[in-house]
Amino acid sequence: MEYWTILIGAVFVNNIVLSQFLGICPFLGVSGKVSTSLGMSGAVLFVMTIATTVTYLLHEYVLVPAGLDYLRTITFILVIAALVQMVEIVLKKVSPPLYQALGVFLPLITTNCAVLGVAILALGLENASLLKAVFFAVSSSAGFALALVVFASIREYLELADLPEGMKGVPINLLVAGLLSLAFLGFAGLV
Amino acid sequence: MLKTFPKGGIHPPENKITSGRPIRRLPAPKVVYVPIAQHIGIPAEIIVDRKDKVTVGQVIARSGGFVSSNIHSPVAGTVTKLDMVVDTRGYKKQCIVIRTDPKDPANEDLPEEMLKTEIAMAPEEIRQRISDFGIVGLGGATFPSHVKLSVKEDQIDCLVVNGVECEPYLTADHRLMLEKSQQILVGIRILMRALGVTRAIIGIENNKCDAIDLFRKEVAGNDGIQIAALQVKYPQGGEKQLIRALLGREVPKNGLPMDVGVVVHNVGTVYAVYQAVQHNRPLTERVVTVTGKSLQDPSNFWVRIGTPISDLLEAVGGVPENTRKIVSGGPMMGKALKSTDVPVTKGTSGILVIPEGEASRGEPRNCIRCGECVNVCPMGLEPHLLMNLTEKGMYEKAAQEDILTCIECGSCSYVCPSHRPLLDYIRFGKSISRQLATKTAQQ
Amino acid sequence: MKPKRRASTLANMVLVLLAITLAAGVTLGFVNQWTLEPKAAAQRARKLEALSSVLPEFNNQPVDQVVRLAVGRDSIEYYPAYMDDTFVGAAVTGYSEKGYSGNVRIMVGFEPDGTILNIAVLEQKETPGLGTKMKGESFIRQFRGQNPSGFDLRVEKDGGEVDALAGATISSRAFCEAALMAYEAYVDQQNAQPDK
Amino acid sequence: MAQALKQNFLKGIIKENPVFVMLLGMCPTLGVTSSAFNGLGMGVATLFVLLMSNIVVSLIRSQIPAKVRIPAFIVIIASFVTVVEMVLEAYIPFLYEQLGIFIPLIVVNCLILGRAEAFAAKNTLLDSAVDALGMGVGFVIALTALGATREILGNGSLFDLRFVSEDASTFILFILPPGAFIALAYLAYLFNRFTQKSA
Amino acid sequence: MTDSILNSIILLGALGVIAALVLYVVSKKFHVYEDPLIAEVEELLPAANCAGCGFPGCRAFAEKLVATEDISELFCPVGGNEVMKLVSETLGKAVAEKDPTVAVIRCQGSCEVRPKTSEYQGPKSCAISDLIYSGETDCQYGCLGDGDCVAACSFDAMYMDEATGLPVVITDKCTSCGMCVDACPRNIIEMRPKKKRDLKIFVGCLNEEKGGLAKKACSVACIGCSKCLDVCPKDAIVIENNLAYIDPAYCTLCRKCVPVCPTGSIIETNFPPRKEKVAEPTKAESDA
Amino acid sequence: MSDQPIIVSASPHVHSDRTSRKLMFDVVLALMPALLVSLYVFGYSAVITTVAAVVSCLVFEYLIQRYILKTPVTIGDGSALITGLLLAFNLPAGLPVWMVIAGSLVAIGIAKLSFGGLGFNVFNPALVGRVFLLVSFPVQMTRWPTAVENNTRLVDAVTGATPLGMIKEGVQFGETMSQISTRLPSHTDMLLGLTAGSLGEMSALALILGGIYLIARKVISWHIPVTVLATIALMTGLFWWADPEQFANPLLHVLSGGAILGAFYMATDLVTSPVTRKGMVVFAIGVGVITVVIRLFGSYPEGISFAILIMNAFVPLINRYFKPKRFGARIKAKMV
Amino acid sequence: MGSIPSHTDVFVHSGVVSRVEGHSVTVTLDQNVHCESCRAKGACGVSDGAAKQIQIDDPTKTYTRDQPVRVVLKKGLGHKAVAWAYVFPFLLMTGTLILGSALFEEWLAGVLSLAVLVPYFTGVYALKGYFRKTFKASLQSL
Ligand SMILES: Cc1cc2nc3c(=O)[nH]c(=O)nc-3n(C[C@H](O)[C@H](O)[C@H](O)COP(=O)(O)O)c2cc1C
Ligand SMILES: Cc1cc2nc3c(=O)[nH]c(=O)nc-3n(C[C@H](O)[C@H](O)[C@H](O)COP(=O)(O)O)c2cc1C
Ligand SMILES: Cc1cc2nc3c(=O)[nH]c(=O)nc-3n(C[C@H](O)[C@H](O)[C@H](O)COP(=O)(O)O)c2cc1C
Ligand SMILES: Cc1cc2nc3c(=O)[nH]c(=O)nc-3n(C[C@H](O)[C@H](O)[C@H](O)CO)c2cc1C
Ligand code: SF4
Ligand code: SF4
Ligand code: SF4
Ligand code: SF4
Ligand code: FES
Repeated sequence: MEYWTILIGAVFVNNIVLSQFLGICPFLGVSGKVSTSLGMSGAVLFVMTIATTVTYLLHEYVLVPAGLDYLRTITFILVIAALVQMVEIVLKKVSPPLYQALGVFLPLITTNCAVLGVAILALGLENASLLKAVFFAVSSSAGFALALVVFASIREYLELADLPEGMKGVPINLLVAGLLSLAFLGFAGLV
Repeated sequence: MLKTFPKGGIHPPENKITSGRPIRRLPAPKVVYVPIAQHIGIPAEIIVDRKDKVTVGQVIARSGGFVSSNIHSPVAGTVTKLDMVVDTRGYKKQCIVIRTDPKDPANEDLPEEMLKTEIAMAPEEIRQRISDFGIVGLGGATFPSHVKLSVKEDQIDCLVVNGVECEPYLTADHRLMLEKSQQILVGIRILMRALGVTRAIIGIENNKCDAIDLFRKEVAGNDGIQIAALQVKYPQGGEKQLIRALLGREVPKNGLPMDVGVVVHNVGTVYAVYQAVQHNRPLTERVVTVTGKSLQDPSNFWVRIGTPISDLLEAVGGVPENTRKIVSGGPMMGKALKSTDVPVTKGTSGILVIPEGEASRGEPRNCIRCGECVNVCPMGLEPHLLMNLTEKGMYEKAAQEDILTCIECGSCSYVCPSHRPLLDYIRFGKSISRQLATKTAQQ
Repeated sequence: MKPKRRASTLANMVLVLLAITLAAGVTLGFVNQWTLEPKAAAQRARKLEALSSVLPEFNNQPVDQVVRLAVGRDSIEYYPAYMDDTFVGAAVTGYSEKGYSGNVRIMVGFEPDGTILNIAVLEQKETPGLGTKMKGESFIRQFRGQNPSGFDLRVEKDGGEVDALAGATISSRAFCEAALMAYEAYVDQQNAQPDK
Repeated sequence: MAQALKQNFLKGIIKENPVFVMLLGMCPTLGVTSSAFNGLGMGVATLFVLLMSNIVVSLIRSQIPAKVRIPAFIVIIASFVTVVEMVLEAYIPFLYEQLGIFIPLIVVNCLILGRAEAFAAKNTLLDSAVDALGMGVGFVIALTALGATREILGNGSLFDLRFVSEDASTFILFILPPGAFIALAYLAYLFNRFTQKSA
Repeated sequence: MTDSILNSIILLGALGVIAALVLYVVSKKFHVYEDPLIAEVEELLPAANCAGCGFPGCRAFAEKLVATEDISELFCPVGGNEVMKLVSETLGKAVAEKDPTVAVIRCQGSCEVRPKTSEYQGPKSCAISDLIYSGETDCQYGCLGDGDCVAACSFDAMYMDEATGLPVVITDKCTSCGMCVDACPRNIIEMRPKKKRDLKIFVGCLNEEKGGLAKKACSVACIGCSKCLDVCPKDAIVIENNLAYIDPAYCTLCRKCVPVCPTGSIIETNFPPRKEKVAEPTKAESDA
Repeated sequence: MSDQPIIVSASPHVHSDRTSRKLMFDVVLALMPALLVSLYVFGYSAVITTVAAVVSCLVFEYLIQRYILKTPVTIGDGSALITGLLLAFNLPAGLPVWMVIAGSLVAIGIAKLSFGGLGFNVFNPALVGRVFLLVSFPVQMTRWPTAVENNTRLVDAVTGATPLGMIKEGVQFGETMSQISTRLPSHTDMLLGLTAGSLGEMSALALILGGIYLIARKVISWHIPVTVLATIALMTGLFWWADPEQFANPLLHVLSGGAILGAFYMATDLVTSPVTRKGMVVFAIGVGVITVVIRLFGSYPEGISFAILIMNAFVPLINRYFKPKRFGARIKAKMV
Repeated sequence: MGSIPSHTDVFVHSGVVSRVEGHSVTVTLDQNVHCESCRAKGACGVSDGAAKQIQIDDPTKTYTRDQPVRVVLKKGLGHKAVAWAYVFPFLLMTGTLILGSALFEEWLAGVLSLAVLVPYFTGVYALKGYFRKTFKASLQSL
């Protein structure tokens, strides 16, 4: 039940993009193509999971015992940045064709604040455990994916609309995000 | 249940006001203007010169290649000029101008020949004859007919004869079927022999019951020729829809009827084949419906190719005062003319005169995504999307959405409650997509 | 024009990065030391501020005399206040898990006879504009001067006397539950130490 | 020279405004601006980190081998963020609580804002300081404007000064998440219209 | 107490060393070579991304410039000679100098001189109406007036003149990118050398019909009468398909042809007003 | 020939006599029975709310198009009229007029014209307006005047709870359905529209009548309304079957709240619903499921507005994956 | 008419040839193809590997350094690549974590779930041949 709450919460009620405001830059910035956003979602899923696992372990078994809570931000961001690079290196070393296919398909995965944010939020869960933290990361990326894909499809659709001058680009994207977020308020109270 | 194709289609008011009018003959016009590009494919090459004397049926322009066709003089007379004449789009195109010799008896109407049912020619000869005698599809596309007959053995198992005439107003095929039913049946047998098939189906819409009954009576179950009555639905006459309706076969995307073992010919074409094979008459005339609610005397005519449309309009009592639009062809697929100085060509099936009140298009408004266009598109396309993509210059995407499979039936523009000029844009998008496709093919 | 940059040799890279991280480590370590005090002080100050807003004037150190009581899944705090050694009242915290979103935690100041002096909201995550109005004067006002022994600390909908916040009955209910918890704890505390 | 500096400063405010034009640092922009004060606080915190780290990077830029620029930059920014975090907790605890998770996220934000600097690291101390100042001020202005808009519409107040009664109905939506997006959408729209006209 | 400081130093130091090591390995394995010249050249280009150079954008053009040895065929119409000179300096490769050009509209068929003979109902797009038919007038060569060229110009250098129904080029804004030339389905727009003071003389007509027909469709049509050809001292004029064309390569802007045209088909731009009737030959020459 | 120049245009040269304007006015006509019921039930306050919504929608459309966007004014096409009517239908009668106007501004200005006007909006304008008001003014938006008794008074009618509101509250208090149902109005009352609720959602009967008219006129197809209601009935039926003391019966769910109004008039908005029949069914199932989830487990007693808005967001995705079958797309045609 | 060579079922990414060794061409990808709508593309990206390099074998044509090219990849392959690179290892990780949490202490389970990636990627390495065959990209010169 607790896990159910985390899942519904992260995907619908407190969607990390639409109501927690994490990862807005890729959400607004990545091109509005449904297939690309699906691919992005897969990548984010992996990166968030691995990042949360590592940072959680680091926090629980190194920082806290050593009384170094306050180094959370600096260590997390370093670890996350290094991890993202490591994943790339490993992929490139292990299978160049795979790496090459990804390179053509996906925009660069950059460490965005969603990864850091989720890693930090995962520490604050009630009765936190590693499993729960990872589950939270998975749920969050599912929420991210949902928002990203729906949003990408709307943007693809809006490419065909006669938007008013000045609404094009940033404003309409934000407006769609806002109305999406408004619609998602309907899920309030589910958890 | 009458047969029909399953998805899409519309039923506009039929307005077949001339269906009871027998086909009349017009006297040979004083001058004919014979364009050299009357068919799809390579234009023919002129082989006469100024001042040459020509007679009816003489080749005056020779086929320019395989997908091309001979052109024969429709009258006896003198070539006065090799000039330009406006085509249906209003662009000047090369034509041969022939002044009719009023004294030449060949210009008088030939007596009706006796029906000749014996077929003497071998398949190969038939094909050659059809090619030599300038026969192209009279159903609208003017595709050289011999090309369609050049098929591999056993590739085709059925000949479909298109007597649907689904366009509102037009009655040329209908009248032809009533008046020349036996000749058409012979023509069908000729084509069956040329194709080596034992089965043929004539598809006729149910609003031409008299023609259906007549054929049924005359076929009397022999020869492997079937008559199929079809539900009245536009564009039933489109060959892909017709094949689907009659045989349940679906011509694959980007494919041809022969991919599903079928060849489709219009009844007019079949009659022309009969004339060519049995009576040595090349294609120099055709049936044209001159119609319109405002006309005094709308009629069907046997018209010589090259006759100016103005002559035809004269023959029905002149163009009424309130005319705002003149269409060559039917209201759904015809071309609006800028002037009546356009000659009748092999592809002219009708002339439609539209009065003031009905001539203007509605003001286009925003698409409300009602999906009507999607519902009626017989090709399963999304016209509103195709138009939008074209409007925004996203041609690649449009090609991905199969814009090239649109048969330009116009059903979408017909139903759109917002009066969107869907087909205008789709046509444009198709032309660009085709250019893009050839460009990538070249790479 | 362009300044010459150190080459990216392994030694250089390790050394420079090490230097930077060391510097960062030292700085952060020191800043942490330096802010430990103020951080604690800030927390204390906040508590004191809450205390003085709900209590009559006092001159003892209630924070040092705090009594922690385990109630439900969490604990609450009892801060006695004295003016020159006379008991002038106590501030008791109360919480409820039934808030619209998350816990509601309040601090109730009681006069010795149990009359509510004032209430301060310590923690709430209610919806801005709805539940958050529990911090507002017009809501708190109705509790002042009421003694829960004669004032039904339940919202009207549940048969009590508290006029719920419009559109936020749930928050109001949670608030009342927390207030009641505080009152009961106060009464218990008084009974346990009748001298005070 | 002075002219160039001024230009450099102004571009961060208008032409390359990080929020309205560059769409950077959207998370804090949307997340913490439910009131003008929060927006201002976040803006200033970011400005401080950006300015300080740009100065430090610019000072030691010639000492950093190219390959470790990024980690070095991360460490420097993260250190300043941590300082801000601790100082806020100690001295403005109220703001610390309001900004919550978005304080550590300043790292990511500044990393992006300061990327040009990190990447090229070719500017002098003064230039990069001015650049950071411009960007930072642009960020402060945007956040404060957004916070103010949302607070006025959603709460009927500005910097906690109420101008409608506590019980009056205000457009609560604007202090809820959707309101953040919607308000920013229209601010960006106005910004577009305004800059397009003047251009 | 100081433990904490010590710990933090150790932890961060360790992280720093690890990061440095990782990055060292990365830098060995991931060496990226990009010619810095590309970026430099890109800086020089106008960043209009108009594709006037024949490449998808300025970046692609820069790549091409750096990659190819002989760049004398390549030209950025927007930046013109100035930019190409800078590029040449940067790359040390020779560039060809080109006369700056500007778009001209070779049609004068305003509503007044070219009567409408039909009314078009359909999308306001030259490309589409061209596909459907030959235009609202009897001239099948002239401007359709739906403004595709104006829409194609990304520099706001064109507008539709309400009175004439024809597009107008604002010479000063025109960057000679050639987008309008591509957009016009009737090939009415030509890029002509800008010359000094933007002096130009050209035939404002494309009608290839015989004189009478052309004149009937449009009173300022070129009727192919050869009068201009006869007076041109430099043989700059050719007549083909009943239509005159003035080759800018030979034209010396002497203006002799202009007054002899019986239909007024030849357009001169930016010349000072002519003296009454026949101008003195000396005057005309000094203009050249 | 006429003295005006001859007209040239591409084919086709004939057109059906359906126009989008006629479509819109059919919808207005279909809404009339329900409006009449509401006028009877709520009296003056319904008149005020309806007029305020309709007039302000039209005025905002006019002002924004004329002065801000500087595009042709399209208030004559009837769509803003529908938006106004449906917005009013979704508000409690007697909502303060300034709130109605604010809702109209949001509906027309934000949800419709910001996207480029008729046909381009992703979300249903009337519902965006309604939800905006609901979230902003939860108190006023849930103050339902009770029916009939008060229909001649101008202000401050006595308020009562909607059937769904009673259930939600009851369940929160831990009551069982049999306890709650004593307070609920009868099904007949709901059918006729004699309960508390939004202005236009009152009479299921009148709404269905109009809906049938729309289907008969082919303005909408039956797929969306039938699927939405069937999904609601099925899902609530399942829960009810599992525990009738905890969950209300499906008939009640279908008849109460905005289910019928939403299913027939709002989920069917041509612009914001899928284009193909298959897509419509998927969309409608989504609307039904989300509605039930919100009603049974969320904090709002009624969820169809949110459900429709959420599914609106999925429409581009649905249109993308549920395309009509292309003619000849089957790989190899079968031989007969 | 025939079928149209569909140029739309592919992803196209532009780049520059940065090295040529025999038939093996190394292409440095422009980073912003998918970020075209992002205003911050110039400033984006934390990792230093902003310019991705990929190797492609193309025996048919010759390329020169700094030549702008387009890399073309069949569309379905993108998702397949994502699955192999991210989704499968993710599933493996979470699977191990869940299993590990039931059996061992938390930290051990965590470390195990990270460690399991080593054999996974070794496996991927072993499947080199398969990947080479599957993920074929091709080059187009501009
Ligand atoms: C390039 C080309 C080749 C064709 N080849 C054949 C063919 O081999 N057999 C055939 O039956 N029809 C062939 N057709 C004719 C078409 O099937 C069709 O009959 C013609 O385009 C006119 O059809 P419509 O009047 O329905 O538009 C060909 C058409 C084209 C354009
Ligand atoms: C929309 C549409 C409608 C058509 N309607 C008819 C028709 O009613 N009668 C007809 O003979 N051909 C019609 N055609 C042409 C047929 O598709 C086909 O080209 C013709 O029957 C082939 O015969 P032909 O080559 O002898 O002309 C139509 C084509 C299209 C695209
Ligand atoms: C987005 C949202 C936020 C809400 N926030 C609160 C809240 O903070 N406090 C609260 O008591 N009720 C809140 N509610 C309302 C409750 O769900 C419930 O409807 C309300 O408390 C009923 O109280 P009433 O009888 O006073 O209207 C919220 C509802 C929604 C949809
Ligand atoms: C069947 C039908 C239903 C409609 N439903 C709505 C609706 O729910 N809300 C609304 O604002 N407009 C509605 N409209 C009007 C119009 O489609 C709407 O204003 C557009 O969404 C605006 O672009 C409807 C129109 C029709 C024809
Ligand atoms: S898209 Fe083409 S095939 Fe479909 S209805 Fe329109 S014209 Fe006919
Ligand atoms: S029929 Fe017209 S209004 Fe309806 S979807 Fe098609 S284009 Fe749009
Ligand atoms: S007028 Fe033509 S050539 Fe000149 S800038 Fe505009 S599009 Fe380019
Ligand atoms: S010049 Fe060409 S593109 Fe421009 S309006 Fe005339 S026809 Fe159209
Ligand atoms: S600030 Fe950019 S992703 Fe959050």
